Amino acid sequence: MKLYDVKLLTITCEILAQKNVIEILKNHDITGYTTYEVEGNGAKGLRGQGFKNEKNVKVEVVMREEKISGVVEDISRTLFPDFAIILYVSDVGVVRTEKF
Amino acid sequence: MKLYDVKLLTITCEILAQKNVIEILKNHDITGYTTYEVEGNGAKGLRGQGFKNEKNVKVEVVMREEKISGVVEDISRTLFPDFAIILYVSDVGVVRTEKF
Amino acid sequence: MKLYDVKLLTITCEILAQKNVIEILKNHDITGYTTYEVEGNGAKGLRGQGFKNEKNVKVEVVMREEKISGVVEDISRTLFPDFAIILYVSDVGVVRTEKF
Amino acid sequence: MPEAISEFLPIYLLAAIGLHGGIEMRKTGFEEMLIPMVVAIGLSLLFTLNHYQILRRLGKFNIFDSYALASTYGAVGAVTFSVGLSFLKNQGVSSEGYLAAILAVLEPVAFILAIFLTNMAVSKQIRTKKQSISDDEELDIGMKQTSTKLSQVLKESITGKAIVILLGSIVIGYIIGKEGFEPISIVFDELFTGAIVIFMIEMGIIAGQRLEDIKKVGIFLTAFSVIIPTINGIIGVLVSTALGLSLGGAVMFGLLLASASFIAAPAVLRHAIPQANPSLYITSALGITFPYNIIVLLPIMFTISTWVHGEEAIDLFNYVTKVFV
Amino acid sequence: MPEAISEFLPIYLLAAIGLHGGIEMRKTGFEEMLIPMVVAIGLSLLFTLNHYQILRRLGKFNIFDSYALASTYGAVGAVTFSVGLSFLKNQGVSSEGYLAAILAVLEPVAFILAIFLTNMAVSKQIRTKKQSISDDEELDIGMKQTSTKLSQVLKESITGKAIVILLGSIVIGYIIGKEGFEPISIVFDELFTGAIVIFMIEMGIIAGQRLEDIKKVGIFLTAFSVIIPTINGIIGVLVSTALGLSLGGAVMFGLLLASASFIAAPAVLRHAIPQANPSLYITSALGITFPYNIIVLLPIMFTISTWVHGEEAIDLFNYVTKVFV
Amino acid sequence: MPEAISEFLPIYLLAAIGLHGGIEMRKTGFEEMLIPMVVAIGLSLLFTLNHYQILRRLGKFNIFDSYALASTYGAVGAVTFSVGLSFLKNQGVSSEGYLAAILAVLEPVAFILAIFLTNMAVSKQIRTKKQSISDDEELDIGMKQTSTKLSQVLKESITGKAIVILLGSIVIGYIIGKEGFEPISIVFDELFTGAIVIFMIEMGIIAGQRLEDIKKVGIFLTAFSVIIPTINGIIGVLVSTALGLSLGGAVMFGLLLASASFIAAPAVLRHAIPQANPSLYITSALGITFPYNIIVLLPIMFTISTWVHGEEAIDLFNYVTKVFV
Ligand SMILES: Nc1ncnc2c1ncn2[C@@H]1O[C@H](COP(=O)(O)O)[C@@H](O)[C@H]1O
Ligand SMILES: Nc1ncnc2c1ncn2[C@@H]1O[C@H](COP(=O)(O)O)[C@@H](O)[C@H]1O
Ligand SMILES: Nc1ncnc2c1ncn2[C@@H]1O[C@H](COP(=O)(O)O)[C@@H](O)[C@H]1O
Ligand code: NA
Ligand code: NA
Ligand code: NA
Repeated sequence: MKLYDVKLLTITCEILAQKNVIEILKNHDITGYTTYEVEGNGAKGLRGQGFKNEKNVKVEVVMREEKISGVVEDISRTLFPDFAIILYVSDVGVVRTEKF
Repeated sequence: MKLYDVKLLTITCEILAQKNVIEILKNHDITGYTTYEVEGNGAKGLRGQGFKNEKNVKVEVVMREEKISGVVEDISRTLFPDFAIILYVSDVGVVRTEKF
Repeated sequence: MKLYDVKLLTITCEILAQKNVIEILKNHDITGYTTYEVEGNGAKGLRGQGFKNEKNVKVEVVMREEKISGVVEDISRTLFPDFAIILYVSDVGVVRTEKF
Repeated sequence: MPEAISEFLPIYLLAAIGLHGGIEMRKTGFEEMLIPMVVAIGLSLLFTLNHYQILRRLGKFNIFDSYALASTYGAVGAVTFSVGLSFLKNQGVSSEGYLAAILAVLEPVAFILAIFLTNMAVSKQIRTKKQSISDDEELDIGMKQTSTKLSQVLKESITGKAIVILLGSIVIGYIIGKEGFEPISIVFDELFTGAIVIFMIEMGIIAGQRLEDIKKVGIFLTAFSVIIPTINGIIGVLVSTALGLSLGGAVMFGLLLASASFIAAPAVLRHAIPQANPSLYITSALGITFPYNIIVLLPIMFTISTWVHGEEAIDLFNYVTKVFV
Repeated sequence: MPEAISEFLPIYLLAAIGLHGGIEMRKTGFEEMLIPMVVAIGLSLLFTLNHYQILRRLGKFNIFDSYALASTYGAVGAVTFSVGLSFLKNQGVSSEGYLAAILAVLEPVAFILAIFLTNMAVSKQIRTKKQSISDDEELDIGMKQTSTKLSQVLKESITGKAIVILLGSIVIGYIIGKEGFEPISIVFDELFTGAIVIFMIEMGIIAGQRLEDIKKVGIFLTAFSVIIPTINGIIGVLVSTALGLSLGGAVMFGLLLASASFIAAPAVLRHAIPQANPSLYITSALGITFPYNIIVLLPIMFTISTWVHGEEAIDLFNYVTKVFV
Repeated sequence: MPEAISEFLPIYLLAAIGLHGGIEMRKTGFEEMLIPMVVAIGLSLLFTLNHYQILRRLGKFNIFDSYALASTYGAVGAVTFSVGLSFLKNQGVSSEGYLAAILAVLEPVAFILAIFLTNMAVSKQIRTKKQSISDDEELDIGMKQTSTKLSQVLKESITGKAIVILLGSIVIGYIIGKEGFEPISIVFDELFTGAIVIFMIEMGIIAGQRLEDIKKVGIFLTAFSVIIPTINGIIGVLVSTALGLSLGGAVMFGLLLASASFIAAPAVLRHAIPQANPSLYITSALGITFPYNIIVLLPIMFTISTWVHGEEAIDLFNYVTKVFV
């Protein structure tokens, strides 16, 4: 069984920025992603208590290496200044490259 | 402190396939895993709105390298055709290898 | 776009140990982390059904390589004996190292 | 949909249906129930077979989708049943308590038949292949898996949460009777209609999100989702009237047969017939048949039942303004 | 806060408000509503502009925070409105049903104005830059994004969940009337006060967790969060009394104008004016203005309304012990 | 268990208990409460010490498990208390309102004792080691951690959510009185029994999932989980009758002492005595003692209280059919 190298981009941000992130993914022709609500602490303080609007969300995207750079740049440029957000990239292996 | 290399297998699939995944893990003598509900988008469309049955679940398994291949093959063969599902493998380091 | 190498520490433990984990992070001057509730199976049995107190939680921390060792040692020493807990470390790339 | 609603309300509805049913059954006893139940099971099986023929022959669906859809429409829907009860309550009409027991018994019937037949079909295919090619270990495994699956699904659907709650609360209702019900009647009786309204609002929102999917269902299945329940429901009303059920009981009997399953169906079928496309049976049952049944078919069946019971028909115009309350 | 409460209760409150409003409107018709609604919209816009001047000039907040806060206080709060209704009910005083419709219409007004003006300001800046430097593709994109955002936010807030539920239940209430409401009145009427109490307990816990944040809000904004609602609310009571609203109606009208939005505001503003610091407007609206409004301002407005309507004032001392029930 | 139930219902039960207690206390005042409360605290401490001896000496459990179990059974259970209230209500028997305050005060007592004694034991061990080996910085840290933990746990359990809600709603109930309670009585009174039923259904399902665990608990602990509550409960009934409590009050007092904590216990003990095996105390308290208390012990205590109060005993046979409603 052969595994192909691709990238996993993980974005953790305030839930109200989820739409913006997915919009950016769409602009790069990426439609596969996974999301879930999380809580957390960071530069913008403790998040996740209280109302749903004040939660964080994680968005995880498995994608080909060549797309990473554009997506990360767009997110950094448009969302880093105003939103509670972090992102990181890691290496993963998948079976079906045609899916990503 | 020494970290030992093992693998992390992550499966994201429709919640009704969780049982099948865990069954396969069991067939390979793997009983340690972590699961949580997520939402997502993929080839089978947007998932996670509406009823619980229509959510996705992530199953994460830390395991020794030698078991990965068998598990991934079994999942690919039996679940890929009929279910909304993706999986990926990554490298992680652990302290207590005897646990996995 | 340049990505800088840092570490991602993932701790999966019973929810009542979350406070202890975050206390340890604080002792190492780490205030950024992400948490979410999960279910799971391991040496201490199936966890996550029933009352909230019996759930598991994942704590994820992106941090510089040099801090990993101290944090992992503290967790191993104080929490491994009494709690349902596992941890693993992986490599990730980030854009803004100054955040971690 | 907040989990508060999606997970809690179905349990609540089942418990309320069961308690009421049990209390009523205490008054009437079990004997009366027997014939209607046997007839209901028979009709459910018959309808499932009939749906399959229509879907496979006329609709050109594959075997898996055909069986999945056939059983979705042969099965019953507890939410639809709840709405029916609340509709009758509003009309001041009562129904036989044992219908709750029939609901519980009918729940797995159509699925078991469909799963059995699907497995037969698959085994036959495998066997044919096997003979034509040669001995093949994998096929053996395939067949074994197939039959394990059937018994497992059978066991799971019979010990499933819905049936346990429903039968459990029938028993409790039977034991406590009207008097023991008093202190909890506010929760399980007076709140019933309001709870349904809240559930329906949320279901409306979900259905709205699915409008896209409904378009993909196709003209054939859309017609099926409206015509089949109508026929099944009317047969149900007439047959049960012939069996001596009351005006309200005949409406509920018809509604049982008309209803499609949209909560149990995916949970059962996704494991038992994973090859079937779930968006077909969920969308048609939830997006088309459910609203059709409660808005259009329910008052039609009520009118028919009123006729055949020789009582004055309801004022249909007045009804339209009240359907949701 | 358990999701059961945070997600479900706001929906429930909106539905209950809407149903009551609709039922009342059936009695009175639409004509009466027109002038109060136009006046409410006018005042909401006027107040928003006024808040902006105060925050920008006196408070030295930046453009984004100023517009965000201005609209938070120009907008309305459905939870505050609910508490007001339940307060009046306890006092045995009724109010005009169409106020629910005004609540629905006012919901987006202040936001739209603030977003429009923020975008104007941003475009001007961009244009100035552009002229001074040179043609720049990026600025073009910036402007395009800005205007797309406005129309998108407009569309989203008008078709937002809150407004749909509110208007939808007004329509339903109007159709079903008092009689159709009967079977669900236990859920949407009798449980109303209890549901608010539960919601307020949880909100109290959340507010308690924010005590730290409130300290950070600063003296100016703290004063603003108390004085502005007081002025707006009293103006509301007086104007609506002049327009002929009843004692209770004038209190609710005043409360609408006094209330700040803390559920809708973050959802709308975080997308429309992401540069604004959300903890400013959430903390001041939820942590200061909301408790002030219901504990202090509501009985004050009630007293004023009683005076200007020439009826006997409530016993304020007695009120204090009852404010939460 | 849906969060709607697991997180929301305990809060609701505490609030309802507190409100009722506060309203009743308004009638009777505080003086009466003093002696019963002191006696309850004394008995809770005494019982905890006694449990420890039994578990350590006879049961051969280690120090940690012994103290954890001892305090679990020395502490009180709010859910059990709720069921008792609803049982009395069904019997038409009232009880002293201040029992809610005793519930609140008893909540942390047994835990504090057990934690204190565990820490003493650990410190002693550390000190012994230290003397025998040599100075050792780590041991110093160990001791410091131990004593910090005690004060922290003390602070946390006293300011814990349960106690705050319980005392808060006693105060509110006291202030608003019967009249102020009117508009929310539907939520906090009439829905009470129904809410308990729903909670118990879910708890039954959880207990069912634990059947495996119960087998692991062992014969000794199983016997302990039945015999100890019986003794403690009967002592409670007799002592409180001697103190002059009413028929119903004595039952509730006995139930307080008989009950084991299964919601608070894990939250407190997991931090304070992490070395103890949580499945021991959760399973025995929730899986054995809780059902035993409400099904068997409650009617026994009721009967005893009826005897010692010289009134006619309940019809035990009739009770069995009603226990859950
Ligand atoms: N070092 C970190 N490791 C893991 N998650 C983090 C870290 N820093 C921030 N986060 C997450 O990212 C969110 C936004 O971070 P910030 O913008 O720093 O407030 C936080 O609420 C956390 O959920
Ligand atoms: N590229 C991707 N990155 C992350 N998650 C994905 C991706 N593609 C699919 N998924 C997740 O896997 C589920 C099933 O995918 P699919 O079978 O493609 O519908 C989706 O609902 C997503 O939650
Ligand atoms: N091999 C594994 N892979 C992923 N998660 C695991 C694994 N083993 C244990 N876990 C998680 O860690 C928790 C505690 O593990 P344990 O201490 O072994 O009971 C479990 O409840 C699981 O959520
Ligand atoms: Na049917
Ligand atoms: Na306002
Ligand atoms: Na006790």
